[in-house]
Amino acid sequence: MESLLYSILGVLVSLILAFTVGMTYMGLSRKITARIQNRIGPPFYQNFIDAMKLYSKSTGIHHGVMHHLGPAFIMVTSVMSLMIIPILNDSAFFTNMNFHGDLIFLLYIMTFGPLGMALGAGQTGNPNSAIGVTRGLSQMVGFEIPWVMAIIALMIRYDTSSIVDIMNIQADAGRWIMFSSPFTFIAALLAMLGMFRYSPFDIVGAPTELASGPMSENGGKYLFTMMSSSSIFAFAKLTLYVNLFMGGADNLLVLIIKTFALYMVPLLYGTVSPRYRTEQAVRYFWGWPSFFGLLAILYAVFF
Amino acid sequence: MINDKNSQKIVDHIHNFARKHSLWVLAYGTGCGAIEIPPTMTSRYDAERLGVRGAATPRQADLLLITGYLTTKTLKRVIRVYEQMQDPKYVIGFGSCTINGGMYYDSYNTINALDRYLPVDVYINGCMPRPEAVIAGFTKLQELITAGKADGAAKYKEKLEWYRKNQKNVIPNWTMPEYNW
Amino acid sequence: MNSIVIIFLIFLAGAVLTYIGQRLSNILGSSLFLLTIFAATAQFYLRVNTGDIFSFSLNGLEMEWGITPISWLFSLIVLGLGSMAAVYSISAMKAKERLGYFYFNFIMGIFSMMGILLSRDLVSFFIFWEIMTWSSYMIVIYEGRSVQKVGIKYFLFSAIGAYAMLMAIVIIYSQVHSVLIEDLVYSFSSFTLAYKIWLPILLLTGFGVKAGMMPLHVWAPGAYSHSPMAYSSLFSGALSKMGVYGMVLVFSMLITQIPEHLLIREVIAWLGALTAAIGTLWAIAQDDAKKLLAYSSVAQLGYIITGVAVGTELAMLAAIFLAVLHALFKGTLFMVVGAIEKQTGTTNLTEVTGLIRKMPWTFIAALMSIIALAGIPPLGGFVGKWMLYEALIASDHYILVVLIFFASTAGFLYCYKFLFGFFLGQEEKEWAHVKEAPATMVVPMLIFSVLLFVLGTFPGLLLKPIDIGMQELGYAASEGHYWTMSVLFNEYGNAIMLQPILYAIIAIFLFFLVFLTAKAFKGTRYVSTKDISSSGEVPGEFENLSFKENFFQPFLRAVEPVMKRQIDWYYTLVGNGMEALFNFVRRVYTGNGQTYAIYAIVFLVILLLLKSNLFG
Amino acid sequence: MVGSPVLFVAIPLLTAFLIPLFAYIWKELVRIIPGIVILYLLVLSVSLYGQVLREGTIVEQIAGWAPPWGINLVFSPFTGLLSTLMLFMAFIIWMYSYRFKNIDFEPSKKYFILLLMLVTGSIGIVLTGDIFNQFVFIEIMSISGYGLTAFYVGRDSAEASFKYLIMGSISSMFLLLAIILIYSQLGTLNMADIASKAHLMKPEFKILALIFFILGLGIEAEIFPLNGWAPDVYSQAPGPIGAAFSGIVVKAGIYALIRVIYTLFDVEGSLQFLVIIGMITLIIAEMAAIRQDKIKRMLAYSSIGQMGLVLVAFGIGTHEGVFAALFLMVSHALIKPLLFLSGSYLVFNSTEKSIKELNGLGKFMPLTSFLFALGAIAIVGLPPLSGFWAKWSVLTAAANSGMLLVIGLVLAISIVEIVYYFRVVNRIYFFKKEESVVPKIPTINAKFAMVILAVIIVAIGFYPDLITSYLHEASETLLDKGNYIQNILSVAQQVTQ
Amino acid sequence: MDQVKFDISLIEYGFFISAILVIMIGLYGAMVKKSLIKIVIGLSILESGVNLLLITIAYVQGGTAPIFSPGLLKDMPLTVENIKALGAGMVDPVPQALVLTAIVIGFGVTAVALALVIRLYRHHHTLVIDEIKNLKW
Repeated sequence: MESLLYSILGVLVSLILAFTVGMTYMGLSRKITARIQNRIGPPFYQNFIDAMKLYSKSTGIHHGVMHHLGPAFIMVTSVMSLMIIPILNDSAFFTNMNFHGDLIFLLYIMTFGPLGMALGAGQTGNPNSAIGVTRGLSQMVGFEIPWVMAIIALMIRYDTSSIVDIMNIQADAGRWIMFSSPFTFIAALLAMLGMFRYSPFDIVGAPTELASGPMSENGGKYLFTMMSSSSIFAFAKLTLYVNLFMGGADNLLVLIIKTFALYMVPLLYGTVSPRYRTEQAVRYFWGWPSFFGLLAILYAVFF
Repeated sequence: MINDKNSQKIVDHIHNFARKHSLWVLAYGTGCGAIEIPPTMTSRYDAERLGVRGAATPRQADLLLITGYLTTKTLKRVIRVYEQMQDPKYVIGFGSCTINGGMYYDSYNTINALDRYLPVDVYINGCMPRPEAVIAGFTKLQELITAGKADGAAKYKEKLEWYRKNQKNVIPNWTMPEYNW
Repeated sequence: MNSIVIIFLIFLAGAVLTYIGQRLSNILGSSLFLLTIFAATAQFYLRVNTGDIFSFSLNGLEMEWGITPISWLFSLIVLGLGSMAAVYSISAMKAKERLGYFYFNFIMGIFSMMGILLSRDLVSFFIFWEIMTWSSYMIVIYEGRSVQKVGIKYFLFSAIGAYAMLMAIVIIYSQVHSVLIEDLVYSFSSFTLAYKIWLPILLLTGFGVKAGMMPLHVWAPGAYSHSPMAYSSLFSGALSKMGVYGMVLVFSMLITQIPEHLLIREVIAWLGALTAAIGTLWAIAQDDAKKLLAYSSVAQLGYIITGVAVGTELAMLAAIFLAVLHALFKGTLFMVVGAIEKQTGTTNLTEVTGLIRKMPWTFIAALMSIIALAGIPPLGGFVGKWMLYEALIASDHYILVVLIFFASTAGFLYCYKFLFGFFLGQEEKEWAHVKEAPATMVVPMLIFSVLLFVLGTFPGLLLKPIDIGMQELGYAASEGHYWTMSVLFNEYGNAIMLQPILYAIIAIFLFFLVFLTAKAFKGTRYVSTKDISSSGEVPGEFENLSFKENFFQPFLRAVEPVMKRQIDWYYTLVGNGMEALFNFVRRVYTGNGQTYAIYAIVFLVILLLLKSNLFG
Repeated sequence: MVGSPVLFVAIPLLTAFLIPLFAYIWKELVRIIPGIVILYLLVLSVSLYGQVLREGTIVEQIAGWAPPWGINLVFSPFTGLLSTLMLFMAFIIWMYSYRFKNIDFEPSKKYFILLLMLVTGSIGIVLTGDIFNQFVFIEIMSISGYGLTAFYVGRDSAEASFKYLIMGSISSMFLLLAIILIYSQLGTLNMADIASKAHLMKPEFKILALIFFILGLGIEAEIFPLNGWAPDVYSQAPGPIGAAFSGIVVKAGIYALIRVIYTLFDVEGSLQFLVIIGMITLIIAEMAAIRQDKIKRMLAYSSIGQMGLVLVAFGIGTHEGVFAALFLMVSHALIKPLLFLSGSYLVFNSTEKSIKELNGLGKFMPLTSFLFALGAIAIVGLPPLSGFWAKWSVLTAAANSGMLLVIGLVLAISIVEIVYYFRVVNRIYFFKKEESVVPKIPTINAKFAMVILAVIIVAIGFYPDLITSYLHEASETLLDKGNYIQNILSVAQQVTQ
Repeated sequence: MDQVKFDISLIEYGFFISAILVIMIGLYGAMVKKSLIKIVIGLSILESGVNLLLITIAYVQGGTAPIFSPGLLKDMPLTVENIKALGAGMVDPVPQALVLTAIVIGFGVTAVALALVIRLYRHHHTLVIDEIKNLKW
């Protein structure tokens, strides 16, 4: 009973942690972008204020049950991913529900969120939402290919489909997979660019063209839910990458440093990139990233 | 406890703080004032440091910027957009045109006083107001929000009939749905 | 009399009586129709036990009917889906013409499928196979003239498959001098190598046609989409599974005896995966819901074929599990389309829109089956797909995993298109009058939705009988062995119990559903879908704000090179070439009597010239 | 003994010439008498067949001359089967054409005379044991065939008939040449005698005779380059005569060819030749059939193709092969007439007889259309109808002889068959009726005739054992050449002793 | 009956050749001539040629008509050997019987053919066989 309570507490803490860190990263990203653009930019806690404000909106509208549930879907996805991804190496406190085979599970879970949200966006009846959704789903199909190739390469190479195992292997070898399987890492990293939907791949919610696409009908609390879930999800993804490729983290500080370093990749790549059209994005992912994925698989099979 | 008046006050205070520092702007480029928005937002003046940020749709926005003169034709859209925004919401009138018609005061199809049609919280004077003035306007609005005086939306609800009458006066073929807030 | 024979008699007599009854009165026909199917179902599950055998001799061939665990498993699909589809079709087909014809062929369809499952010998297998083909063909052409091309195409491909199968059966008969399947399996190892390779290929061609395997799938979209939806659910759900059933038999009984079996396995597995990928792409491009589902069926069967072909224990388990589930969710989806067609009169995704508030139950059924189709936990599709991935990775089919994963991710696109097209989006005035479908149509769909949920959370319920069936096929070991092979089950022990992980998922889901949003739901206000932010414009009542045309245009642009030509195109090319050739050949009959006389003399001359070659 | 095989030839021939006399008594007798005669013969044939199965082959000498000098009729399990089948078909055709087109007295007189002669000729071919006698019967059959083909004045029937006549004349020339060769070498015309002495012939003469036989009989049996007349005749003759051609005449032609190849000579390679030529016939006929736009021509080509398949089956040469061929013959003799009979009512009132005119008749002529569809399904070999079992036997026979290429080709051709038959059936049921077509409901006797055929087809389909034992018996008889010779020549010995 | 041995002399070759020539002429007529009437004539000639061939085969050099009259036997006893010996000197009767039958049949066929020609002419108003091709392919 005690351990159950303990683990529930751990889950709650990790949730809060993910929310906080995610939000901060988002805020920092705004700040960094602003600095790159020679602006002062908002304070790093700006996103908290925004979230607060959104939550404090006194009215709200919905276009039906699915619309109402859409943000909930994506929140569920984020939390589920977070639950499965181990946060620290061998931590008794963050006993996440990681289990043998969670990599495959994750592959699926991570695609579920966009679909759930797409359903919500669909019911709004706003054509912009639907267009955004189609773009989003198309891009998802694009970046899933290198991503899945990378994951499979990992599975072949280390003969496991458990994240914890992979972390342990890295700990045992004392060497990050990032270096021991460079192709895998490159493929996964390139796929991550799509996952974050930062700049070259941000046509999904093009603010002017599509009026922010899928979320164009969401205001107030819905937007709050989506914002927080995307922060949580971002943290979850970063943690996953750290676990898979950078040997995990022994304490929170290391984790934060590593994730932040990783986070800089899509962010910085985004700030200097123009925008791809959807088919260009899809083809991009099926080009070099998939090639690296293939290389990774071949490498894993033959070496 | 939540219903307690004092605690409500505290909550309001926090909320107002958040609202004040997070103004998501729906810049309705009705007139020439729209040209002043980009400099306001970009490097030189950088309104984002105040928490001001563009919003894509009225559903997400807190603040409606009426940038310049309003033709009767545009007015209809502006009203529509305003009504689609979620409470609490604010309106900033931009330039002389929104105050008294400005240089179009005798035009047959622009409106002269925006206040007759929408509850304006802050006017920014000038033709055109420079970005500094715009930022001053934002700051003024923030002050009003802190003080709890930016209650244009409440006023609009209260005096809806009066506003509607005025709106219908200038807009022929009134086909808008009823204001459902 | 043997209870298997009684079942067949019930079906046959029921089919004829229904046909006659329908001529007399509508109610009589419908009730006889239901009575037949339910009586036979009840008879089957109450009276027939695995191991019952009825043997007889016909035309000098020893034949045998009986039931094995694996066929019992597939009978669940046939009879379960069949009876539900029957209930559904009562309302769905109301006020249609030629109901007697429809009912007759419907019953014959179920009859023949049961026959296939109960056949223990190849000839009655083939006979029932052909009955299945023509009874389904009759329903495909139910709509009349507009579908006759589709019908011929379907029948043509079925015939190609069936004749490939017949050729194999004939060769087997000449080798074994018995048509019993067990004799074949027993003596297969003594065949020459050429036979050992060609016989499975011929058989697989036959089954592959029905299962919609890659180059032979071209009939499927047309046939699935043009038969009445009440039957399409059975068609795609159960009938195609007969192909899978045959493949399971071939792969588990024959291919295992071939030393070079790997290549066949690889080829078929690749074909299956390609089927899945290409089928998915074409499904995305469809604007008609029936076509979309039809291509989706092709794609889904691709997974199953891959699983069967890879043929490790886990893969087989996954494939059969997916087969059952596919029957459930695709059956439901076709029923959904049928309900929508009945209520709105069209199935075009670009026309119908915003039905979610008008047909909520249908929507729930559609949503559940789409979730299952897309393989999202906690519904059943996920379990199946997971096992498939695992099996593929475990058996070193890495590129196949990528391909299948691509198909299943891209599958989200058409899943979304389906849901969005019908249920979401603008609620147009045009469809304001639409009401929920009648209860007899909705209830079967909902039953299936519940079943999907149950099988997703209690996969052991289904895995256990599959396990028994597979042991019959020669797959080793106990359930524990299988289930620990799958990571889905090993950590959490007894698979019959609800999976803790799924528990957790559901719990979180409910948590967010109830605590986070229920309150908010009250706090927010419903506004119509016309009240959207569209640059301040007020959309008119009949103004179409739906985004429907070219739905996935960007994606389709990206995959354009792959989809440039349908395989149909090549078949048409071949077909036209053949017809031209035939047209040329028949000109030997010039119509001139003298020419014929000259032919006779020429023939004489040829015979005289070749006489030493031809005779003695 | 119930009756004598002679009656099969004598009675119909006699009746045929007496019909004009009967007409003086009562005009309706013209129609009734042939039926009674055929029915009588059918009963006789069945009872004789039963007897033959019990007691062995009956050899009937005509005019007391013993074989090999005299003409003899052989009623063996093989010939008995065929004659029963032919008489049954004749009866069905009589029943069908009893009131076909309400033909007047004068034409109907001719019609039934010719029909009876056709039947006489065909049965004679099957029963006779003398090659020249067979030639005569072939000519009787052909001449009545010319007449029946040209029966309708309005159509292009004369053209068809003339083509048939040209080919028929050439056929008779080759037959006579073959007979001459054999006679010049062996000095005998009795088949059994020829068979027993065939080894004495010079090989080159034997082969030449065989080739002449193949040419002469091939024209009747519709093998490939010699069958140009067949589609024309089938399509221009009255509907029931088309049925008679496919159900009776061709069977007789095939029988004659098979008799020559199996019994008369045992030339090495002739069976192989049968397979090759049968295959070519099958392929080319089905190729031609798929592009037809006249319904009867299509059926005709299909019939030719089926005959090719029969020859292939005979060419396999094993017991199974012969059995399969016989099964196919029986099955085809039941199905193709059904198609012709129902088809000719479907296009009853049209002048073009094109497939287009069948559009949408399913609603107006439900029974006829259904029977046509049933026939179509049966002939392409879909279970559970008789066609399937026939095809199955052919394929198994071929497989047992290792002829895998044959199996593949036959199955591939079956697909072509499916295409064109289903095109027609689809048109009947699912197209919109042409305005100009006036449907004609079949008379009750025609319906009855067709339904009988359909019932038999379905019955055999569900329970092929109904006929398989007879077919096995028959095929054994055909293959047992020594027994055949002995059966006939022993009669001669009895006489001389 | 034993195999009959023929002593083929030059004259018999002549018969054979002429018979075959007649057949060839008949075939030529039937196959090359375009007129229906000529075709029928050709067929008739063909018949005659075959009949001629048949008769030729039966011919025995110096043989008599195959009639057993009491005068032939004279004083010989009526035994099988004697009859055979007599028969060897006769022309073979069977082909003659066959030819008779064949002639009758040929007559019938020609009659039918001519009737058909009349029908064809009425229908098509021509006798050129190339133009009578309504039924083809």
